[in-house]
Amino acid sequence: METNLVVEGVKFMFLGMGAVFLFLALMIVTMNLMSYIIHKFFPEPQPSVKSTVAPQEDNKKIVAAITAAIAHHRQG
Amino acid sequence: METNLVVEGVKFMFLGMGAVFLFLALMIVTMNLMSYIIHKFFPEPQPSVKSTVAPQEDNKKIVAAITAAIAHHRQG
Amino acid sequence: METNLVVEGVKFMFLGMGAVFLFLALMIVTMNLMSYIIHKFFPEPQPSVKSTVAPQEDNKKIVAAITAAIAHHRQG
Amino acid sequence: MTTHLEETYKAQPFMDMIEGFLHSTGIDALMNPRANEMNAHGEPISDFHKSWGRVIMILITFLLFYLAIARGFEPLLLLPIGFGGLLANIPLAGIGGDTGFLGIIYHMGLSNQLFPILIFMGVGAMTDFGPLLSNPKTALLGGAAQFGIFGTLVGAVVLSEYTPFFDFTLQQASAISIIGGADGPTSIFIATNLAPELLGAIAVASYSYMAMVPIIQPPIMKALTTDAERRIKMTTLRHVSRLEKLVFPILVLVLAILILPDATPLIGAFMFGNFLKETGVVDRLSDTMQNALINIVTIFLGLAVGSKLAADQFLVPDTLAILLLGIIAFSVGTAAGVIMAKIMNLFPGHKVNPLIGSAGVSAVPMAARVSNKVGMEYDRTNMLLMHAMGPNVAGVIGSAVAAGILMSIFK
Amino acid sequence: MTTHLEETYKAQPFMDMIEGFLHSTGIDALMNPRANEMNAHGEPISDFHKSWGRVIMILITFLLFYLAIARGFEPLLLLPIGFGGLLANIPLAGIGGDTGFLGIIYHMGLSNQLFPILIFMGVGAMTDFGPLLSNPKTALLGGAAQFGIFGTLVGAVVLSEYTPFFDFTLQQASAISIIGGADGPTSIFIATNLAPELLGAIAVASYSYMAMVPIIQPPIMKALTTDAERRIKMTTLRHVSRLEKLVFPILVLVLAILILPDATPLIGAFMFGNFLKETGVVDRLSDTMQNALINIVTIFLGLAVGSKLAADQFLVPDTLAILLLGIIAFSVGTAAGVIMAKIMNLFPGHKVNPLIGSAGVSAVPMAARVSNKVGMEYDRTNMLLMHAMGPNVAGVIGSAVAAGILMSIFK
Amino acid sequence: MTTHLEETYKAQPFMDMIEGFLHSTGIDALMNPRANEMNAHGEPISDFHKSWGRVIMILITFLLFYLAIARGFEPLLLLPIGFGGLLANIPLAGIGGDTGFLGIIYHMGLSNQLFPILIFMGVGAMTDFGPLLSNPKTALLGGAAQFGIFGTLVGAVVLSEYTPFFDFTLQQASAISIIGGADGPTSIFIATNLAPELLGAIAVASYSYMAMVPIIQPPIMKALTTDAERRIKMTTLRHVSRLEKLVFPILVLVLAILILPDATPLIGAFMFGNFLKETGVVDRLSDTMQNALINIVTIFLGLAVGSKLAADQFLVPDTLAILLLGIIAFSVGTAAGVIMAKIMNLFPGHKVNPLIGSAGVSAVPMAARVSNKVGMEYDRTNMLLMHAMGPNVAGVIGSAVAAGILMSIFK
Ligand code: NA
Ligand code: NA
Ligand code: NA
Repeated sequence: METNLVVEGVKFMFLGMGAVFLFLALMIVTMNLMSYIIHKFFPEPQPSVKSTVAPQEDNKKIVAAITAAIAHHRQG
Repeated sequence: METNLVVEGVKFMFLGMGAVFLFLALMIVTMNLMSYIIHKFFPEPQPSVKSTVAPQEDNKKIVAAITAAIAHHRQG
Repeated sequence: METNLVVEGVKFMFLGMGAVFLFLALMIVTMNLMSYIIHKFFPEPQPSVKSTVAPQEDNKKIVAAITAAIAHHRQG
Repeated sequence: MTTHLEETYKAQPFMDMIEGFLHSTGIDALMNPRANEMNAHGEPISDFHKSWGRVIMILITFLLFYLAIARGFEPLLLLPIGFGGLLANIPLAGIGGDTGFLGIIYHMGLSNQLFPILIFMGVGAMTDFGPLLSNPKTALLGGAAQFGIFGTLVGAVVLSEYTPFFDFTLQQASAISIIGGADGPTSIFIATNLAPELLGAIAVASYSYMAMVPIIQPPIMKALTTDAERRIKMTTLRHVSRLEKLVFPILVLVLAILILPDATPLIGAFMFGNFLKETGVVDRLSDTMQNALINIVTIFLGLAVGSKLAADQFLVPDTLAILLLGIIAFSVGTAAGVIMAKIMNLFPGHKVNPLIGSAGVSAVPMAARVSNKVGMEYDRTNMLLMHAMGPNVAGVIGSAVAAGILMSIFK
Repeated sequence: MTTHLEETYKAQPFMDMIEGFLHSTGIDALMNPRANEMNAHGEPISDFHKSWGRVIMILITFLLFYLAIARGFEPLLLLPIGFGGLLANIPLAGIGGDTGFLGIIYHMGLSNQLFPILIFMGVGAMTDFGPLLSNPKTALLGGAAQFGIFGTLVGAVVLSEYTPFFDFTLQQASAISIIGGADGPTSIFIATNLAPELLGAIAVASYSYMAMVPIIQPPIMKALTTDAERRIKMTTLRHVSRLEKLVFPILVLVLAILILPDATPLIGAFMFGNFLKETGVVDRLSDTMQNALINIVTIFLGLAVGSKLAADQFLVPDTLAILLLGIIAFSVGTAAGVIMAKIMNLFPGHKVNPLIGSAGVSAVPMAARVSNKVGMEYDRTNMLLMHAMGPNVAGVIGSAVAAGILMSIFK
Repeated sequence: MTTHLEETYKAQPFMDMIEGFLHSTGIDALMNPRANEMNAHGEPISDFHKSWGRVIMILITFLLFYLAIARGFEPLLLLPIGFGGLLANIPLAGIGGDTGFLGIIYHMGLSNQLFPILIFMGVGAMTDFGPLLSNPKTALLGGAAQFGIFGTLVGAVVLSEYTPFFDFTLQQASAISIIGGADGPTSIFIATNLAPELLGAIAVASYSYMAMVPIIQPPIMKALTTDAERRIKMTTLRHVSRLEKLVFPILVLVLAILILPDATPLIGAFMFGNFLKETGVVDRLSDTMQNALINIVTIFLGLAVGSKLAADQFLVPDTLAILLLGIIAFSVGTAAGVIMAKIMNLFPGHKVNPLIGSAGVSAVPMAARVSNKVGMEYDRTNMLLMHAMGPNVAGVIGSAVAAGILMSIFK
């Protein structure tokens, strides 16, 4: 019996898109569940807003300056 | 018939040096041609001499300082 | 004849610990000898205590600052 | 004294040596195709593929160089692939053959599919699933875009069945359609598995079209959306905790284990890289994956793929079909992503800007940037970039799932 | 037109395809173990090892992740090993088999023992023999701690001879006992040589116990020492010249050549890395050994070792015995090192603080840090860290010698 | 319980075990050569090569270490080669054999010539063709210096034909003479191809003489030039545009394709690295080629070449002949370059300082520095460095062409 390629391709399409959506739908459900559990039972400690922020900011500026300098150096 | 190695070696020498010079001579001709074409049809835009040079120089000094510091750090 | 594993294991133990100590003892002897020869015949030149120390210290501080900044950058 | 020599070298007059030298030049080999020259697989090649075919291929690699350098077409991949193609088309040298260095690299890591797996690890270590985690439903856009794959598969079999020019097997049609996944390593992985004879054309099409995303996608996006839709503002993304990012790669891998084990080589490698990065405790390994390792493998992968650009394999009608089907795949995937967003907006809840639907094809991060750029054409304050990264990375997962399905069908 | 297709793909009704898809899911494979599924070596596996065994193993790899990330258990090795184990236990995918990527990596560098050798080069390039050179006699502590190896070997054969549960060969007992060497690459090198079927369990035990050194060692150290002994202050270390550090690796290698050539692959690789670093003239090579090269090899080694965590190989009674014997080995080695220090103090000369004896097991640099920490509990001014580094690195040499002995016995 | 053991291990009295241990020491093996010990190729070795030969070879590797560290003789290559040689001469350990790690590395990338190709890529990425492009005719100097190769080839066959001591085949003579190319990877590539049995000696000679360029060349340069010639000032180099540098590697490769396909593996790899660098759009790949990749390959290449320093292969009269011919090759090449410059000055046009002729041997960048240094001895304001870089890099191309000719002759 001759196989009709087009029919096969259409079957693949339904099977494939079905599996992709099945997978992603399950992923969405479980990741929502995961996020819920994590926020409920393992909440992230609030980053304390302290005076340490200022020096960190300074550090970041230094890092940015260094990074820029190095990037410039590489290109130059 | 016995092969005379020395004769063979001399043949190799002429063939080899001939090929090397043929190759390099062709390379010289074509690279001159290439340079001519590029300068004629694809000239490099003149780098504009602007005030941006100063900050760049500063950056370079910073980079040099950092590089030296890091190099020092590695050896130390 | 049946091999007694335990007896074999004990033999391995004596052989093994003997070889380990033999090796390390020889290592200790030869490294002492080596150190003696090197200090006697190839002494390290005394590092001269010069004013260059101060700038080096400065460099080290810069390096430390940069290193800290980069480490911070990586984690951040 | 010269006995062992005579067996391996036969002395000859100097004029014969010069003639031999002239006969060993590339010009001569291109002008007078050797009757006994075989391709990398030891099969005979047509005279055209030994002469003008090679010249044409070399010019095509120059075109790839031009596109990569002057137009910024995925140079990281297209330059090594192009150079590999240039080397593979040199007559007499056999660089692409089993003992040539391209052939050695090919057998070291491409014929066994190790290189795309390692690339996937590095890409995983560079990926941030934060945007997807903060808006999970956008994953559906990354699913819809896979219609680019399966729609094209149907197109390919239609071409084979109803035109006399093409005759693709289902395996070949599947390998071609994966171009619609817009994901280089996945394309190479599947092509090597299902249709290695088409690898060169598929890889070149895949990377070229990924580079052309800014040209291909905007007209389709604009044609399928209204002005109002393009101006939809999406809500700010919520903060995602470190633990969520850490658990997510394991979660996806476990899903793949349960539902589609055939996708786990790809998804597992990707999530390995991502997981190592997110742990934050093995930065030296994740840095190496993202730099030294992925760079080395990219060079090798590119050269090895390039070895499949030999004239006798690339200058065939199939290549034109692959290029045609590839652009169809990209277009269909783009359209499907946009339409899916519009369908999602029929349901209650926060509205989705359909312009981020096109990012579902993956082509990370180019497609997300295109979403952002087109969005800003209509409202300069509407930043879609991070919103588009969600479907963008979901598109990678979606393509890997699609690849797994194809692998499982033909196993 | 479809002739060459029919040979490889058989058309079937859509319902059958869906059934086929469901049959190809991991859930199905875990629920209904396939009769014809074989392990990575082509041998049959029990149904338990195909179903719940895999689930248990996957949970065990999650435990490894937790220990590595939250508890800091040697994450550089345990994360790749754990992930390799996770991938190796996926049903139907065959990632750990000969054509799966874990199997390919395994045969690329683990079955031939290249990876542990390369790791050893990198570790050598990171090692500073200065503390040992400034106080050579502390090397004896690194020798005594090897009693952990040979004592455990006796324990393993006793278990085999006098209990009905275990039946280790001498080769297996030797491979297990090398865990007492507290040195990962050495353990992997020997296990691959003498008992590759136990590699997974030995590697996991080795790295886990190395990570647990801060828990295992202090009670033993305290139990065997008096308060006065713990407060012994050691004299300041003398300065070591560059030339001494340069000659030392060659000296040790020459000794190994003369006395125990079977140890020279390990000692040679280690000293190669150390020598390159100490020359100071090839920093780019030694930097690469300490970074890009060791990182790449660590990723590959970890994944390859992980492939030996397949349920049918790991979920066997032998694994429990290995874990039990491993902790005995660490404890015995620790005790032997401490006792050796006390014995040395019976002789005239500078006294040795017995707390540095425990560092002789190696587990560089963790064990030395433990010595320092315990010492400071009793006298905050007593810095033992550098003093403990001497026996610590001597322990690496000692383990390599012990490994050489075992290799020579079974050659 | 011990059945499967008895097959692989035979219990014996403790005294026999100690005797066995003593019998397994390196001292014993060196004193009493084993009758059944074979070399890395499974061939029998003379007793001398098993005993004193090994001791002598180990001392020779120490000499290499000394030269590399204290005298700066190409340490990047000579240290790994030397250490590989040290490991390859250890009795009983078989590190250089097929299952030893040196042997594994050798078969991984040297026997198939992959390593020298990868090194060439990295060197290409480090090369700047600017000086050559700004003064193309200096390429002829890089051609003349290849007379060092072909003159030495004649010398080698004369030695074979007219002295009773040597009996080199034409292949061997060619492999030896390529030392005159003063280019490490090319020498290794050709030696592995034409005379792998001479690889160790050729590689050591090649790198040693490259390191000795500052000693070998100046007397020859001075003897062949007049004071006036040495003071010739060359015109300032013109600016070379980015596009010229970008097109040049492709131009040279196309020439090689048309004229000498057999040279394209070497020239292609070199130009691949150079082209990637000059595009400026794939810096991460070219950085990796110049650092992580070339460093890793250098370590492996060095160790693998070192495995050919086993006593039975190196301590043979041929090695002396190779060392002798190698220095002749360097000297002849140097002289030919200088004389070529003088010949060029007979023609009208800008004069060439003959001191840059010696740089044509390649040995990049050492030979160019020597030109500069000798020039400044006579006129401190005469900076020849950049002028000498032209012939220097042309010498690399010239050697690759010469290598291609030799490959084509013996194909
Ligand atoms: Na995709
Ligand atoms: Na140890
Ligand atoms: Na040269």
